[in-house]
Amino acid sequence: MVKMNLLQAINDALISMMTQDERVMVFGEDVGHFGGVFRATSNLQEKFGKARCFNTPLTEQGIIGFANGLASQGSIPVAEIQFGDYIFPAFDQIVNETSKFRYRSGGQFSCGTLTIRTPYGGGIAGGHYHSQSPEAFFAHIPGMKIVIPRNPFQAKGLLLASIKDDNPVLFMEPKRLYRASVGEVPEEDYELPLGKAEVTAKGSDITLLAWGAQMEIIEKAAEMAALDGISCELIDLRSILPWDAETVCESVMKTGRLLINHEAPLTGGFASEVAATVQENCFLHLESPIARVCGLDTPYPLSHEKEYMPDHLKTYEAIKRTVNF
Amino acid sequence: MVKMNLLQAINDALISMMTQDERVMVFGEDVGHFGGVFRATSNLQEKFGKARCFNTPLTEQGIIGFANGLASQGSIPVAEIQFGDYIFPAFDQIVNETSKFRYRSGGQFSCGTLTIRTPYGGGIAGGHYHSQSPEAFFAHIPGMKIVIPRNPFQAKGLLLASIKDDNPVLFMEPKRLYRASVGEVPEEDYELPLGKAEVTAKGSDITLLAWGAQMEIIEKAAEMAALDGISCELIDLRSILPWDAETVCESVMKTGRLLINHEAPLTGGFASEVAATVQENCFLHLESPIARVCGLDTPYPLSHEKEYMPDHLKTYEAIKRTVNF
Amino acid sequence: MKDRNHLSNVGLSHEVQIIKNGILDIPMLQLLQADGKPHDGAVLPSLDQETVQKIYDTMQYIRVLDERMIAAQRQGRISFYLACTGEEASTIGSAAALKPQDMIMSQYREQGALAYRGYSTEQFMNQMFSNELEPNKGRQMPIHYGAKELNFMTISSPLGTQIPQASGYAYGQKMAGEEAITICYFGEGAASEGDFHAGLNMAAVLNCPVVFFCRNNGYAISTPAEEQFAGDGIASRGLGYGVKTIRVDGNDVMAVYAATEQARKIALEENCPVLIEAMTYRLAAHSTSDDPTGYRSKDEEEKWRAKDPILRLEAWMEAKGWLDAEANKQYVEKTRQEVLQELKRVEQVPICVVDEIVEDVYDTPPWHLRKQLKDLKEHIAKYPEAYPKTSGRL
Amino acid sequence: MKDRNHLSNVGLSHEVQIIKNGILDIPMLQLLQADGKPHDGAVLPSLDQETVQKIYDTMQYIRVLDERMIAAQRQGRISFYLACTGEEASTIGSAAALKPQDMIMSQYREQGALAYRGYSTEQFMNQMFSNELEPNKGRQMPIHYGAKELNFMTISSPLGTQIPQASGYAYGQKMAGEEAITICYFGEGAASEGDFHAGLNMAAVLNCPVVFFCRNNGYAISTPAEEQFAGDGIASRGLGYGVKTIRVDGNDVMAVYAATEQARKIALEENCPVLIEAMTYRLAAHSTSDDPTGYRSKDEEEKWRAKDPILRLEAWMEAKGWLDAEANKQYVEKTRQEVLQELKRVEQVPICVVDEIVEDVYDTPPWHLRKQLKDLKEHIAKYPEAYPKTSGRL
Ligand SMILES: Cc1ncc(C[n+]2csc(CCOP(=O)(O)OP(=O)(O)O)c2C)c(N)n1
Ligand SMILES: Cc1ncc(C[n+]2csc(CCOP(=O)(O)OP(=O)(O)O)c2C)c(N)n1
Ligand SMILES: [Mg+2]
Ligand SMILES: [Mg+2]
Repeated sequence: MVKMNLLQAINDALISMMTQDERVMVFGEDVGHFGGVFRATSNLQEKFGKARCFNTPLTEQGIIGFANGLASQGSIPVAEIQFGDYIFPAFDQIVNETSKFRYRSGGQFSCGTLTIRTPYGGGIAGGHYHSQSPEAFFAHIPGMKIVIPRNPFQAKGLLLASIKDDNPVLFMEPKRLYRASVGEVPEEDYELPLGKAEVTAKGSDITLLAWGAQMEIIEKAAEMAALDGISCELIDLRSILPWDAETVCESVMKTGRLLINHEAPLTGGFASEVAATVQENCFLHLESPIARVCGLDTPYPLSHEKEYMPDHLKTYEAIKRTVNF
Repeated sequence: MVKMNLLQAINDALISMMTQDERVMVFGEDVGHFGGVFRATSNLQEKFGKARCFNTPLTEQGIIGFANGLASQGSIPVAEIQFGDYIFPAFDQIVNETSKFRYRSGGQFSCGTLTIRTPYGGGIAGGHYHSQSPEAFFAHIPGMKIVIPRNPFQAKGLLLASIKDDNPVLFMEPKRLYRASVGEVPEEDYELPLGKAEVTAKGSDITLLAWGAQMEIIEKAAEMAALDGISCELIDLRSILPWDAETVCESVMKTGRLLINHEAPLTGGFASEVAATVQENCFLHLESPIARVCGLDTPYPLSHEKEYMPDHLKTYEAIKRTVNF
Repeated sequence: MKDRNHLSNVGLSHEVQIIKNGILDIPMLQLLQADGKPHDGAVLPSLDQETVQKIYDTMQYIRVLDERMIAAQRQGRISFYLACTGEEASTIGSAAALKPQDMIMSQYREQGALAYRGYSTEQFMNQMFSNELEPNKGRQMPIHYGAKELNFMTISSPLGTQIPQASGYAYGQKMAGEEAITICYFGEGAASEGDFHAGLNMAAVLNCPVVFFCRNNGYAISTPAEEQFAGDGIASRGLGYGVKTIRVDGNDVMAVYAATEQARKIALEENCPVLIEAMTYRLAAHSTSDDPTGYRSKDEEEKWRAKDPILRLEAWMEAKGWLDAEANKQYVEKTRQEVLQELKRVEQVPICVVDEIVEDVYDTPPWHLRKQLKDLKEHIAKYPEAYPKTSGRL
Repeated sequence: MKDRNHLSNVGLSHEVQIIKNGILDIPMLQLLQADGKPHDGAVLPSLDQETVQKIYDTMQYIRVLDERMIAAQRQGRISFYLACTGEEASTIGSAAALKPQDMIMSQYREQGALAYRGYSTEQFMNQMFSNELEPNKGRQMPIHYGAKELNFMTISSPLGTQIPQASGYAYGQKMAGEEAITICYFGEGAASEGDFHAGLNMAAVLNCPVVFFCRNNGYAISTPAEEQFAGDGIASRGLGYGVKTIRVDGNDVMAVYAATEQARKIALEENCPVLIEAMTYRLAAHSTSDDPTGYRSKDEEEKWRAKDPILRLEAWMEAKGWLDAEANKQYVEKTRQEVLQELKRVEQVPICVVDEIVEDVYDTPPWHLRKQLKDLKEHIAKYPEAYPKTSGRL
């Protein structure tokens, strides 16, 4: 075990994959010699050469288009989009190409080896364009997998699994945890399962569901609620697509209540999918409406960032409302 | 009143707007002399000149980028995207630009005058790329309005309202109704309200909610259910964003049951937002789980189109399941 | 760290001279004149008779296929078709200059290249009828061919997307040490997409062995080239990216072959992209959904019909003594019969069983797709007449 | 219907000659030599002393502002800043050649153009502190300026998006019959985006009076120009689109002014786009989040520091007898004081009241946003200490 922050855990996973398999290639804007604006790809070019870790021109649609071709050829591309906010120029390549490549060709060709890494999320004074949490846009795309780690240990295990998985994976990194989240990480390789949520704390009164950096928020809220005698069960969804409805529903059948927290705007956010599914599967077990504590339905505002965020206080209040319904 | 099909109603609305206000400009791929691949813009170039109705080069990101600039300047662009399936190259211009223009500038500049028209939906043997229903991707974008008409009368009134509305509107046209749906349309101008759903049939046992071409489907299913003595209330949502939760919830409080039907894949589709909101607002009134009858979580398959579609039979079965829960 | 100087090679001027159009007048390679005679001094590619015959036969084959399939669509037997009449020399001439291991990433009007690779009439018919014998499993519309064993990438409708993909594919071939390149076909309309820009620029910067082959056929559906771009075609853009570029007469199969052969060699040996702009004309309607009389004159079409690429090659073969008119006639007749027969036969082949609806979304169907399939099959079992194509084989 | 011939002007060649790099060696307009002396025969733009002084002062002003704001960021007083050191001649020289009614759509490193338009120190500070006096309402990060009354479009971070927008804006100006153009600034990095391709091509085809101004400053964050493109810079692309093009020395304010003046005239009179590529160097770090020592040498920076655009203009003014060194010193000192004072003062101005959080998403907040605001305000009232910036003014 080594102490690492989330960035180092990612760097470590990349080094491991590039060492194991020379078909792995890492590229994106500034990822080469510089190691990426967050330094997630530090030293890769030095270690593995410019042919396997390189800067691309500044074009996200090009990066993913190129990556799709490279994946369909049999290489293992790990493409970086510098900020989640800048993934949208590549949306067509992802919606219409990456995710449909295998289906439309009857399995003759696929982008299964592709992994797209991108930092996402707010809380860093980034305003509109360095704060977005776009996971829900991708959750409506059959064929994609979406994975979000909450800490360094999860990051390494999930990234290794994502790169090895034979499906295109969008790997979203909570950037406000990049340096803030530090933890013990095994030096050797290990994989954490895709599509599996993790119950991180047992409880009996209400289930709290989140992912990525918002796990800290629901933990804090759960601590506050505990002082009121409310026992929360905490779940890290980890995979947004396909998502682990079974684990979530099992928990809700036990607690009878569910609260979902995410940073992205409420309307059309992924919490709506979870709520829709859970109300269907757990209808007779629900003791109160499923609560969603999410970002406002506005662009991400800089000066009102604190007010915008679905923080622990808003979550705590919603827990009480739900439990006292 | 004149008998028109849906295309003619749209053409009629465009002619009216271009006649009234010379700032209105209509453009897109093949919309000029040719009048568009579906002929929705027939005769506009002849009537209003090439400067106000014109072909663009083949670039959706360019079309919407250009339209954003034109709107921010004060003109009234009505941009066509030839198929909803091809709107994704413009996704960045819509998510990050169109919808955030006003907010980020504190209201100094905006794309409020922009209307984007695009045909969408399946049932025409179009396979992956001429069948998609992408409304849910846009429903997660604060700042956009999304409007979908179900027939020629609705199309004219909603399109006129959309063009006149001072917010960017994505106007999605159910292309399998283009020629199939014929009805009486007033010759003079009229506007139907944005953001308002319409109860198209009263009923007491269950509320059926849909939009666009799927209205026909739920009507057919309701007829079948009526034979079983089930009384369905039918609602056309008409606006996906902002959506009329009040009308829907009122109906559900009365019927105690809700079924939502859309063509797009289930996961992350707009039905999930409706279900999440309704279970919250109508918790104590719900007598059975909210049902979603939607497309499968696959790309749109050509040869299995019939099997893929959320048709009247699947809807009818779900009505029975819900009522007999 | 080495010092960089992004001005190192720049010349100076001291007078405001805005460069107008015209410094780029890229000539067009033409080897055969309209009447099939080689230009004076023109060096033709060294093709043996067998290869020329194969090129010629493929051109004829495609002409027949196009005719028959348009007719089949009119009869309502298939839902859609898209012909390449007039452009046979571009796609077949270029495909002939490639090696079988080269990957072809095409737009949709390159059935000629596919046929040259050996795609059979049966395969064409399977695709057109979206049946269960089709390796792409009938999930896309007719004409969205794809054949892994022929190194022909499954076609995708969204225009331009294959262009940066081709750069990536070629990069992968290079990294894998293959003696192969990628060829990427697209229309002059598709070249307006942002993906074109990304794909060419990336290929140039990242040294990808890819040949970009633009069919400039004058139209994108109804939109004429003059409303598509204002510059000197597509070739002039290649130079802007630092991509080696050549413009050819797309109706001259010899010129197309020679240019592609050379382009392939450069791409492979120098690890770099090459852009070919083939000047041609879409004699066909855009597709069976289109009627060109709405946007262009018969006169214009006639002028181009006179430049028929098949006739030009025929004239050259004739002069060379390689034309066997009788054998050709028989070949065309035989092809016609074969297409009709296969059409009839393949029409009967069923589509895939419904289980396939959830396959290939992922490597294996996850829980939610398994559940959706289960529900669907139960539903079909309840209403077998409503889903006649699959209910018999649940 | 007129007949179209997309080959009408094409020349012929009969030999396979793939055009390699090099036919495009676009020269760079330079009027002042490095030492400030005009080149022999160079015709300088006819600028009066007052205008030159304004240009010079603005360059000094921006240099001071950049210095102070970087310091303020280091002190933790503002969260972010982005300097334009070394590029002042490009942005200020071009802005000076425009008319106030021309729309400026910039990338983010064009504070020089904004200052030339008359944006005050107070306005800069309001923006930097995202406060309630700022017309953009503090919703974006520092440096995302926007001032409607100055015809300066609010900046957006996603690169390249303003390029097709500028084409559209200019088209609207033309349709409205305005005597105005749009200028669109962007970096050589942003020119790799698909939006660049779309914007330039559309402007050319649709005859938009827009001047595209590319600051080729050698870097996009850490990525050097040589990893951004392989062609002859950005200018060579303009020619591919049929866009009138000129390359200028971006550190020579006279060349920039002359080129822009001419470009504006052409754009307006001929209703067409013009592309200017200004060759310069980003002496500054990319932003306060960046440290260039990781990707370039001090040596390289020094070479460019010697080409400081302010020094070049200063030398020319000196020779002309227009330089008042003492007055300049005072101006710089005064500016420094003013910036510090305003910084201190504006730091105290509060941010917008929380009600603004739901304004401007739509023209008026719909029901769901009104509800979200109501809930939010009730929540803040419950936990006022947790939201100190807004809780006092509910
Ligand atoms: C992204 C996208 N936009 C629009 C379309 C609709 N469309 C299909 S073909 C076509 C014209 C293509 O013209 P060109 O590239 O010149 O090829 P050609 O048909 O002439 O062979 C258009 C607009 C599409 N398939 N994809
Ligand atoms: C679409 C998009 N992708 C990535 C970024 C992140 N980013 C911000 S500035 C920058 C470099 C821009 O370089 P250039 O256009 O040359 O301008 P310069 O900074 O040199 O003035 C990058 C990659 C962004 N803002 N937008
Ligand atoms: Mg074409
Ligand atoms: Mg730059």
